[in-house]
Amino acid sequence: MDTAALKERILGLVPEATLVENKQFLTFVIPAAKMHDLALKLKYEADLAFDYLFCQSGVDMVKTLQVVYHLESTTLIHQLELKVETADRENPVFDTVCDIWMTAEFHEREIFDLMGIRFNNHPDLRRLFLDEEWKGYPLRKDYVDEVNIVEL
Amino acid sequence: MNSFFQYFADIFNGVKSLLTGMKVTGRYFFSPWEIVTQQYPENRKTLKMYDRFKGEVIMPHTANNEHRCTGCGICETNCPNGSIEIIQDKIDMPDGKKKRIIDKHIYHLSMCTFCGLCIKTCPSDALAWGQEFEHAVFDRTKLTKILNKPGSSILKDISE
Amino acid sequence: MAFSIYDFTSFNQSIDKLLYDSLPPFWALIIEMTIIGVVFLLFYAVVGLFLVYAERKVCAFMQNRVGPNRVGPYGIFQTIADFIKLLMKELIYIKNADKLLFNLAPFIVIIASFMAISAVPFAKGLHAIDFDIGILYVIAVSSLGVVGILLAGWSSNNKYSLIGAMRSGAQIVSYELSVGLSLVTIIILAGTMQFSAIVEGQANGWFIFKGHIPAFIAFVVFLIASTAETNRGPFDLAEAESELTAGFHTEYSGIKFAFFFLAEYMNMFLVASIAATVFLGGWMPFHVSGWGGFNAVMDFIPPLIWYFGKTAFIIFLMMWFKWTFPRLRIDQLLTLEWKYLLPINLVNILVMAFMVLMGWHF
Amino acid sequence: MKEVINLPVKNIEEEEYHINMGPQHPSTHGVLRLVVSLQGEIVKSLKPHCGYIHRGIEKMCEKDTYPQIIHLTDRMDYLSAHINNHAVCLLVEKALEVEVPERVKYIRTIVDELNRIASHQLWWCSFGMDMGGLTCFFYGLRDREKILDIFEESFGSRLLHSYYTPGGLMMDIHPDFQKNVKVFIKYFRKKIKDYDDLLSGNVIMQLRTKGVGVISKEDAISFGMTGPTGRGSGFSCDVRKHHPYGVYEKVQFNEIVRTEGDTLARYLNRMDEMRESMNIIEQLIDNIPAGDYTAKMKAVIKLPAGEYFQRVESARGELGVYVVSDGNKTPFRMKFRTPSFSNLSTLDYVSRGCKIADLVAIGASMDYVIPDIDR
Repeated sequence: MDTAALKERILGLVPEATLVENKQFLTFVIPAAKMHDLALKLKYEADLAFDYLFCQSGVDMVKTLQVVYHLESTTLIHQLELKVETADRENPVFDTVCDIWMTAEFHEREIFDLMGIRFNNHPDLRRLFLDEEWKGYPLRKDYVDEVNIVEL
Repeated sequence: MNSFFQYFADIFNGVKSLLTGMKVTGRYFFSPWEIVTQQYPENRKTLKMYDRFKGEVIMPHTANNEHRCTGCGICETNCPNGSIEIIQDKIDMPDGKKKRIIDKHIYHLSMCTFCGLCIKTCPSDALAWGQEFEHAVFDRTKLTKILNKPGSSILKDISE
Repeated sequence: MAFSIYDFTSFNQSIDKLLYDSLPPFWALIIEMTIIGVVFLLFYAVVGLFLVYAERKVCAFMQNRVGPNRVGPYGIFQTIADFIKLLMKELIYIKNADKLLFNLAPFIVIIASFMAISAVPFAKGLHAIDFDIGILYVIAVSSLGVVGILLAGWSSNNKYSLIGAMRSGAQIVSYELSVGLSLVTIIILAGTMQFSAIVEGQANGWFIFKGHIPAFIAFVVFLIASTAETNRGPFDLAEAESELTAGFHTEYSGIKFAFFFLAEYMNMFLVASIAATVFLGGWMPFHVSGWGGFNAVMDFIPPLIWYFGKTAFIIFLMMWFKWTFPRLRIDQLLTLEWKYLLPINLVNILVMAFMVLMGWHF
Repeated sequence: MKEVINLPVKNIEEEEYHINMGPQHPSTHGVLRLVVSLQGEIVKSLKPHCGYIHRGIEKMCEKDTYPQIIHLTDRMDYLSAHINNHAVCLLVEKALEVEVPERVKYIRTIVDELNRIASHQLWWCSFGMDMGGLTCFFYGLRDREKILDIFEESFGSRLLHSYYTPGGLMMDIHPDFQKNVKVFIKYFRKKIKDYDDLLSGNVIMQLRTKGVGVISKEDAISFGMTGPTGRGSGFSCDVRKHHPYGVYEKVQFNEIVRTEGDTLARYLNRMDEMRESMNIIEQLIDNIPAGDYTAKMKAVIKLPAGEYFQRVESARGELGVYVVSDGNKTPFRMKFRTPSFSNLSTLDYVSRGCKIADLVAIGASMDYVIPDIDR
């Protein structure tokens, strides 16, 4: 499916989605509540068939916290980038997509570990890299590193 | 009956594949001239590193104890892990102006990741790679080196 | 016969006579036992050290390396240095280990191999005990070693050790059958279980030639099964360093580890010498019937050289296996035994018995 | 959004026999810890514990300029350092819309493929060693040494090169580079036969790997298994084919896909990839165009604000670099999608019901590099 058709298709599924300027991929910001439903449709509807989540990243945009999904269809060869955002920095929560793309299980654990974003219905949401006792989420912009290990 | 023959075919093929493997190791066992290991401390005399080998960062000096470093500090800013520290000095020029020169070019070998950005970005090509690779020392402070030799001065054509 | 100059019988008997003449029988026996014990201990140490060195050199050459080359010329003192290091190392006691069994295990392993070696004839008249049932004795005693391995795995209170020990138990129980049955094949051919008689029976041709096809099959089966029984080569599941770190001897250190290490090499030497004795004629020179001159030349080579040469050849084969093949999985290991080696072996015994009955051997 | 609180998942059931494989274990290829629950020899479930060498490369990137980031990417998947460098360089060039000289593209492609061969050689060594054949280890390292010598001659270092820079290369290739590469390929074509004789055809190896650790194509895609690992399951995921970079468009090469999805397929895929890489190099090595070894770049590289994504085919699979830039000389957020990370996430799923020995074989066939997982 080409970009224009894909754009129409996504907007048909989620009218609230807002298009984001991006040279490389077609990018949408999706309301967090709609993300899981959309993900299901993206994977299982035959003309979309986004079966490959090739990257999932958490981004701290200072005002908001984002999770970025990079999707590709291995059969139809088209890509899509989706974002969900929340302004709640204290307790950011999204729905998991690891029941749809199994690779998300580890990616979401990593995002939880380093960004502090929680995922509903995740089977095993624990810290992945850091200790369970670790305070704070290092990749957040407001993370204070007392030892200042990065600059050392 | 088919599986009966399959049984013997399996044995035959299995043994054959094992013998092929043994042929390889056996061949190497009886060809000691193919040994590739080097006898390191013994071959120290003949061991020559490649010209481009990144052993450590050095500052080449001429016979008159002159180097090319202006002390601009570009290498310091470009170093990703702070292994270069520049201590600058100001001297009075004959025409009354103050001129910035290098006092100490401190290089922390222990922190260096050999990325080569200092050498690449140096505007006056003052730094180069040295071929020394035996860096093991008993005291960590010995890994902090001052690259400009004591009493050295900047080459004439660079300073102008 | 020409090689009677190499006969140790009269030499041994003269010592025996001397001792019994000058001392009361009890003390004579004690002294004889002590002499034999000391001789074997020394032999044991020398062979162990040599085998470790040989293994390291063999594998090095197979892997395009030089191997040990620092301690002494060509590194020949490397294993001695290693041994001294192991002697001086601290023995680490495991907190929740079963102390008695933990300490006992290495001794059981090493005693088992020690006992088995006593029945092996090194040359004519040169063996500690010449049992009537030598082969049966060796099979019985050498399988005691697994008790030590099981104890080591159990008492270390380490999960890797336990898995290693269990694997080893399953492995040795099954491969013991093949070792036994392949030897039975030759017993049928030789008609005796006495080692000296078996060797004498090969004066006009080794059993591997005399018994041609079935004997060769029995030899191959014995080689595979005995490699498995010594926990070596592709069958080193009990140690399996990439899976179980070091298997049953993970928790052992210092001299106790050295015992396991030495026992492995001694077991290898033991099975190699049994294979050499039973299949390749032991200390018996290579004879071709009818070639009188050739046989006479062969007779001048001392039996000890024949014996050690054959043993070394088989040890080399086992090292070659070890350094070529990847390791089997436990279920494949048992499949190999129960599905391939055991049926082949049983059929082989029948064929051999039939052949002996019909007189089809040489 | 309201949080749904799940009850904590019980870590490992009490009655199961669980062993810690790692952090120090010969077969985890680094400091990875696998908590394996066993029933006898059979693996019931497995929990990877990562992070023993997590260095926070993504965080460090946020204070480094783009040329400085290159040397950090070396240290992610240290066995395919050039390819990691390539990803960041391509990303910066794409963002700045810089056209690099043809010569650079050719050299980068050749060096990438050499690096891929070197990486697969080391994988072959460690695969053989995990299977219990220690001799493989030495043969593989012996041949890898030849590539490392070529690297050392040209780039000055053997493992962590930092050879690519945004816009080009650090320095031109050594004058002997082409000659040495041709010598190496001739040499290695001979030696790879030894690899097949020693391990590939071996009946024990075939038994150990055939039908072990099978993963279906759907699951492989869902888990994001890429590289030779994913292509062993029939997932056609070669970035060099689907999203070409460098001069991969100009060379003839096959994407190696097998559909069995077992350990043997993953093994054979890598063996074939080494041959395919040699084919690629042979097509390019004589045709390196003359020219400059770097494009004209500004002294301070600032990416225009926006987000960029670059995918390359690393030796282990698809390496993705995601950058959010705010127009500064340092990235605002840099994320590496590393192949080993995704491949590791399948390990629990794949190895259930296998034996411990199979787990080691599967792990070896996945070829994960721990710094690549931990970053």
